[in-house]
Amino acid sequence: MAVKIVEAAFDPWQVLPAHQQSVSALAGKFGATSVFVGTLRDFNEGDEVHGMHLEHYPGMTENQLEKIIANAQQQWRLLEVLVVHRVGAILPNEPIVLVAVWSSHRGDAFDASRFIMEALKSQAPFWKKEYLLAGGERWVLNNTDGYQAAG
Amino acid sequence: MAVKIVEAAFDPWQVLPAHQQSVSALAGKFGATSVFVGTLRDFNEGDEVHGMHLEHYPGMTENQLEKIIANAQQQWRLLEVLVVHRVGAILPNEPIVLVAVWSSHRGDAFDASRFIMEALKSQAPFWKKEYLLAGGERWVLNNTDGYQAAG
Amino acid sequence: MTITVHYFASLKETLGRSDDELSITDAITVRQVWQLANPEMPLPPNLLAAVNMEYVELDFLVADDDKVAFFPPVTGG
Amino acid sequence: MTITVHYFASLKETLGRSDDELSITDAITVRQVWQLANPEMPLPPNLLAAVNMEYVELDFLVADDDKVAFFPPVTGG
Repeated sequence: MAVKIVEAAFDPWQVLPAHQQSVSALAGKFGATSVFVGTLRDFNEGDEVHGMHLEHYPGMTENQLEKIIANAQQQWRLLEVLVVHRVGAILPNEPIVLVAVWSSHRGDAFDASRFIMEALKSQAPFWKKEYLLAGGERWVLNNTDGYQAAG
Repeated sequence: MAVKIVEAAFDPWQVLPAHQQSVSALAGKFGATSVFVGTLRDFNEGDEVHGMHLEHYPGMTENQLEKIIANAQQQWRLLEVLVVHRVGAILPNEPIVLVAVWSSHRGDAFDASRFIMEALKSQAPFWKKEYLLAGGERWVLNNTDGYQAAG
Repeated sequence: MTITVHYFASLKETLGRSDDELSITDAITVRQVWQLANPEMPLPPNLLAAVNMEYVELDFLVADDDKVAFFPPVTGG
Repeated sequence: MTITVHYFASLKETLGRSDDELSITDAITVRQVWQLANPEMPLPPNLLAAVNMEYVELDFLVADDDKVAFFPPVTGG
């Protein structure tokens, strides 16, 4: 497994295949890759957003993400998991989070990627502050439930 | 939406960002991208596999995939859907299928990508023939249920 | 009227051909299309059928110029 | 014993500081750590707490050298 907290913009479609290539045990063995990418939109709750600052708790963030992945690995048969999360100043259209799961079978990959994403949203110590086009800034108060087509 | 049936090997991590870039309506609007890639393993049901032939029903395949996507678009709020599927001769480690869904919210993206993948597996007219390392070939008889961590 | 029949995958291999063309006088069902084209072979279990590239039940009535297709369970993805 | 306290995000802004260092004599709970560090301010609703980077309940007992953290609901991903 790999957990990366990054301060600069990253391209999930370069990071992901590079990681896949680097894990030699994957070759020929994975049949299913399930990937989620969260990207900053230019609007939220009816307001135009021109940027975001993402604060985190260094150390605890990595601990929590590793625990979440270990928990997923106990529930499903996974070959590899990669989580990348941005911190710092983020612009609209930039990826915030990448979760990628490799498995032999698609059921495991789908279930685990969603589990990791929901657990990350509720347990990993990140906090978002939005900068509004109309001026001003605000902390995002709560993550919504990903099972009800929100958030 | 876009449906592509391709005879040559494709790189999902190039096709996907290229498609995302080409859909100008996505910029700033999508918060969630859910992606599934199915890849040919070098083993199946206890046997080593050195290749596969994927047959399909040209015309009906595209029809069925477009219907499946339209069905998903009626159930969830989606901004864009891309489905790419290989046919012909395929080698281990080569991607077979790519399903990518862009949405404002992660619940829609997760639900729709899984729905499309399961519907594709049960309705799109593709048939796999495996070539075994020990010699011989065999048609894959049935797709398994993706909700029970198989297939 | 004329009906085109297509076979795919293992079914095509078993039959040793990929297409048939049938000339019929009365409206018949997809099941009867199979029986007419393959009088020696009972309907395979799990047989899937399509008419003009849409799935149909075996009692679907075919019309002139229809393309009927028979195939085993699909295994894509 | 000595306890380090960290505050994050909106809580840090509200308090106007990111850290405290407390010297205490008896074992106390995380709730008491808050009350000692912020006697003027009742516990915020939905407050989350961690000790040494693990989530804890507010009645968790802290020990010497522990790092206590207080923060609002998390909003990553």
